[in-house]
Amino acid sequence: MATEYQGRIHHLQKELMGRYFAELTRVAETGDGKAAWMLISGNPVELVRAFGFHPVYPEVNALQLAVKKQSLPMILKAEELGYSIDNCAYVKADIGLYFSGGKTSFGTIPKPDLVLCNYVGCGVYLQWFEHLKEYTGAPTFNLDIPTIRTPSGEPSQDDIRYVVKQLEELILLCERITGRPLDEARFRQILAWSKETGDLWSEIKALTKTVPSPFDAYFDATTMMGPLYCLRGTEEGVTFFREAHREITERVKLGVGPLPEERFRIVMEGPPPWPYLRVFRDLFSKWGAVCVASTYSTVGGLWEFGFRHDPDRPLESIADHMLRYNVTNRSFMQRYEQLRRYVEEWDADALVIHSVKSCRLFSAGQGDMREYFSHELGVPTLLIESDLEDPRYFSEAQMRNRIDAFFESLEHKKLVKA
Amino acid sequence: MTYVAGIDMGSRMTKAVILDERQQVLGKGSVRTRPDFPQVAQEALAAALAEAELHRDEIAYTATTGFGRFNIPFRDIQITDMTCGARGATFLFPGTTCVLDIGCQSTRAIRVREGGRVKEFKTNDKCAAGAGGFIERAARYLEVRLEAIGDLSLQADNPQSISSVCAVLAESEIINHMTAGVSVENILRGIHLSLAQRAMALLKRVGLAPELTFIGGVARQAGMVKALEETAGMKVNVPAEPDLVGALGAAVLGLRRVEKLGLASVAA
Amino acid sequence: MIYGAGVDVGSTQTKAIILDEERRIVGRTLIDTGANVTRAAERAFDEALKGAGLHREEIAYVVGTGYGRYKVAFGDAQITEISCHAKGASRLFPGTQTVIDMGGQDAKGIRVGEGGEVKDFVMNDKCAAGTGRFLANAAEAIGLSLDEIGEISLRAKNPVRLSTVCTVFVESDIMAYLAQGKKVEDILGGVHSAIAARTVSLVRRVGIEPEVTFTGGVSLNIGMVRALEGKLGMPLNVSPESHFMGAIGAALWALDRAEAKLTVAAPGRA
Amino acid sequence: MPVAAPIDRCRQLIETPIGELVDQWKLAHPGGKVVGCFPVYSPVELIHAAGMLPVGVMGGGNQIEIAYADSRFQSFVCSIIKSTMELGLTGRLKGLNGIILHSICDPAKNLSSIMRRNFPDLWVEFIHFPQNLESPLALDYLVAEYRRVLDDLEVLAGGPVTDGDLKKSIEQYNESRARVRRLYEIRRESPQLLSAAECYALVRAGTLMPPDEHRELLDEALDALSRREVKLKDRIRVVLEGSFCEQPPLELIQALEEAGCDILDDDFLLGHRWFLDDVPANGDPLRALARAYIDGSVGSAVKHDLRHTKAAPLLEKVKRSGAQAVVVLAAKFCEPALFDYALYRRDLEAAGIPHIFLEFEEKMWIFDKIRTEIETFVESMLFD
Repeated sequence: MATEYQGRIHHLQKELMGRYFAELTRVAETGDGKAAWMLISGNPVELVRAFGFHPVYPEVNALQLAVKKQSLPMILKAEELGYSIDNCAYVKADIGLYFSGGKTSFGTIPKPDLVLCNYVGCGVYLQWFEHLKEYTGAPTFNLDIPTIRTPSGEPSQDDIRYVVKQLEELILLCERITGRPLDEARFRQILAWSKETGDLWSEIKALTKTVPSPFDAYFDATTMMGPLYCLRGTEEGVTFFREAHREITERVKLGVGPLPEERFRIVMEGPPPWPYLRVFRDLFSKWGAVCVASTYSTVGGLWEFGFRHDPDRPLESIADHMLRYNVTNRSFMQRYEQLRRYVEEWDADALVIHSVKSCRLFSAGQGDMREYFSHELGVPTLLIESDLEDPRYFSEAQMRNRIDAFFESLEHKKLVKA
Repeated sequence: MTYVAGIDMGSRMTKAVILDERQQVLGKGSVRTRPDFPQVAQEALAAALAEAELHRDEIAYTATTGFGRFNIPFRDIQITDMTCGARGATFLFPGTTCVLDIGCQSTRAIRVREGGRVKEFKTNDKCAAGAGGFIERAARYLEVRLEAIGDLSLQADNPQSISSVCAVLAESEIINHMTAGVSVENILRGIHLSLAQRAMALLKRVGLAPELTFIGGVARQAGMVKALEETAGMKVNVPAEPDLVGALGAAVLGLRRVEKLGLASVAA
Repeated sequence: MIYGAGVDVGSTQTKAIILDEERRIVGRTLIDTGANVTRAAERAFDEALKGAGLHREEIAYVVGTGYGRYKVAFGDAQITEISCHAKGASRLFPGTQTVIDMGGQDAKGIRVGEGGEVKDFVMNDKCAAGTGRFLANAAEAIGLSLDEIGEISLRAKNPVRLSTVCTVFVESDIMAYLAQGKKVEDILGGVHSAIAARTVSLVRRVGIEPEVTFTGGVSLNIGMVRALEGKLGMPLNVSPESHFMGAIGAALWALDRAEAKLTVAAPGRA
Repeated sequence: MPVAAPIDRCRQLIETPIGELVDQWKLAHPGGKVVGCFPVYSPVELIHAAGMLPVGVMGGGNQIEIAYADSRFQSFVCSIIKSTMELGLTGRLKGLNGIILHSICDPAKNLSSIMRRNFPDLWVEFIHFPQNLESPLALDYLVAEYRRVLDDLEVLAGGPVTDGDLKKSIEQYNESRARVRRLYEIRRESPQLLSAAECYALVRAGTLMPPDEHRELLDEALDALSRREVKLKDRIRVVLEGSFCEQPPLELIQALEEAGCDILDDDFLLGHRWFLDDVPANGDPLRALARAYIDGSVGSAVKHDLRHTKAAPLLEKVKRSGAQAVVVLAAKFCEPALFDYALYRRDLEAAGIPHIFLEFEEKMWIFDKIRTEIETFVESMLFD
């Protein structure tokens, strides 16, 4: 088994996420503090933080359950309630967890004081939080973000106005729930922290253009995504990314990568199979394949393409983030474009599409994506299937067969070139 | 004396049961199902008649069930196998509230009301398939005789779970276990445990509560019964001949019709 | 004289092939894999050696392939059956540009270069897994043996339509058709054309260029050969050695490597 | 005149492949333009007002074989997405000048992008319906969205659309929908007069012709129905829910009825009869249409309205129709329908309404398993 990059960021991340869940547990047990349940993609965490809410991300909880191999019992619990084997397993794990009292080995999840459906293109999000509303009875707000739907790839003025006005409605709701007005100064400070986090994160993402890539933009990037969502808009969040930036710049200077040898540079599309992350990573490490860019690391936002939160345009910049600068609210074609840039600008040898059954927003149509990259662009492309949460969809033998065969052929292409 | 017959035409076997009006089982018959369904039904019935020492014309009423229930021309009525299974199970174990029926192809969980009527049921999704036929194929890979499966699985010391729900992928998982050198006993037990877990999921959907009665061909496998009792955490009723319960239920329901329609006198 | 060996450990059968440096087959075996995979690999190899009248020391390089390739403990390298079938096919049929491989577990479409290298490949998506198994289940449901259904399917006058290629579905679909009184040959005709249709649409993803060579255990099924040719509108290369293709390819790789002594890092060695 | 006549005409019509229908219509209407409407909801009034024919594009049914589309969409994506892609990839949508999809689910969203890439000559529109119906902002947003779509339609049609045009179309569709509502009343009051399968044919035909033609056709059918005499059968009375997008094969609807169900209400072809009442033709037409969606349209798993619980519209249907039970008939892999079943189940049990959950696929060919399940359900209710 290959041994990869285990740096300070990995330990720091464990520590920070540990503290994050400890804090949630405290809120759950003492009832001291308010919790806002939100979705990862294009979340307006800055706004709810300004009201002192503790952000809770059901996706992060589900992900943690999967990584710790605790997702299946929760999924089965949800299926008992009538959810289908074909429904998104993130949702099922989360709902199963809710009906199990929110208790996990990594902490207890507080019940929501606000259910905020920051709907950014994923239809499942809508139903997920509709159902949570009915189960929890908590005040619920459907923050409706019109999806990018015109070939221009741009939202209309009406879209922007619609979102900004809804954010104003949301502020009123938050004021009702917390009983205090929006603290403008605090809001600006939080946005400033988010802005700096954005600067650091996008610089870090750019460093993988160097050869060898200093870290794996799929597996190591997920390590940094926890702080990016759970701690964005806080001082310790900024500190983490300063630390990460320092460490990774150092690695670039030393010319070290995540593996002993970088033999293939790949671009990854799609979320990872959390229940089998270790096994999955080894299937690539074995071949010296390093991921230099991934779409999954941009589900929360596309800072690397220039977006920043702006203390001087608080609501407008949040609207911009939700409408324009996160993968899920963009069109499928914009994802092709993003991947094409990755392959070209990050100088990758191949594209690997990990198609997960649960998330159809990500995966439905990836066959066409494969068609486009392998036939129209001539990029070697591998499409493999499993799931991001449900351990019942991972077939290691099949996966290994496909991955080995793919790299065997890349290997051969290399030899011929040499 | 009035006699009724119940015939259950399943994908693998066709079974017949003969009942008299005192609800005594007089004869049983079982034949491998072939494409010539009417003939197969005749043979199963003939076997039961022979055991009961009766003639065809002494049968007042014939109720059929199973996937081939419409293919038995001499039937008086056809009833689905879930309705019959529930009735047959409660006939044998009056305390039954839940019935689990694992046949060759399908797994069904049934919640019954008093009198053995179906309250709610759930059949296994194709994507979560796995029933008798699946075990048989696995046995073939593992070079184990069907009759031996049940006891071998009891001897497992470290069962290897099968995580995949799709029967096809589960098969490649089994092959993987074989490749990894896992013992036959542990693989078989793993299969039984994973089937039991899937059955539990179905049972919970319809509301699991004691008593649970386990019918269908797979109930003959001791290892499967044990796996089920472990996962369910309760004792499970298992009939002596679990694969005849459907036919028995059909016969019992047939008898009800006879009484309702007052055919008894005619036949007597 | 240099010898190379290929051992293909499949889910049901294990095959071994030994080639001399002229790429002539000097030894071959086919045995049931059974429950102990490692032993199956050993046995197949030893029997092939016996057939060739050779000793292990005389074999310069051994390549293991198939699902159990990592169990070929005595192998010098493991290579997937995809690379091996490509290699074997273009050796037996030098004009090969496309390979269709149907085994027990997976169906594959492979685009092949002149040297028999893999240019692009696709494998069935999850819900069409187990092609060979699909046919086996169909045979079982009807009560026929796997090797007779191909012939019978050719007699189909009005092949039935199957709603799916899911291996689990097929059995109940077939029982339903039997219950409707459909003819066995028409049902089998439907089964074969359903798989053929699905496979052709799979192989299209890599682009179908003649010549097309059909490999793997299922290629011995004449009904499937005809069904595929019908959908493709072109003849298929099918070798009587088809089911040995993986082992032959593995042995060819073995010889290449033994000769070139270039040891491409292979899976399992990193 | 027997009721069979208009129904048979409808059956022939809906069994004709969509491509052929469009070509026939264009032959009969030189220079005419056709815009396809993918389920569920579609503002057909806008298309019709622009002088073009709106045509329901509802997948390939169980007639076409998927030979290309499964290379684009994986096996866990529902049938209608694949078959619609297949129709395009095999040139069977060539006759369409455009197609409109909307925010029902994630695969549909991706399909709109993928169609744009694969069919550059086809005008593909994606409507984002408002999801925050609690907010007064939703109305203004939807008016603006309809305006945006209408602007594009004007370009496609090659001419401006006046408020007058819109009002005329609204009135015509009001007329045809009023008669559809009448058909459903008949089924609720005396199901023996009109089977669900017959009703389905009559309604679906309306997705393939201009509203005035459909009105005439339904008048003919209603007139014949008024003189039809059929004996009431011993069946259970059910409401069917879950088939709002992908459509079950006609044979399946018949099988459900033969198995012993009188289907009093359903959500087939929802998008063509989505308005609970007439759309006011006075005042600003776009606003009227937008308001009709927000406040006056049938609820479904793909309409997200926090103003009521997810099961409320279904429970209302049961109450209104006096049904004994509910059949949830969801399309395989239809995420929205499969999700909401969990809440339907909870609330139906609370209300003591027996129900059964079944899955179908448009490409279904044999119905034995589903038949056995529905028979068992009927037996469990009849043998009491």
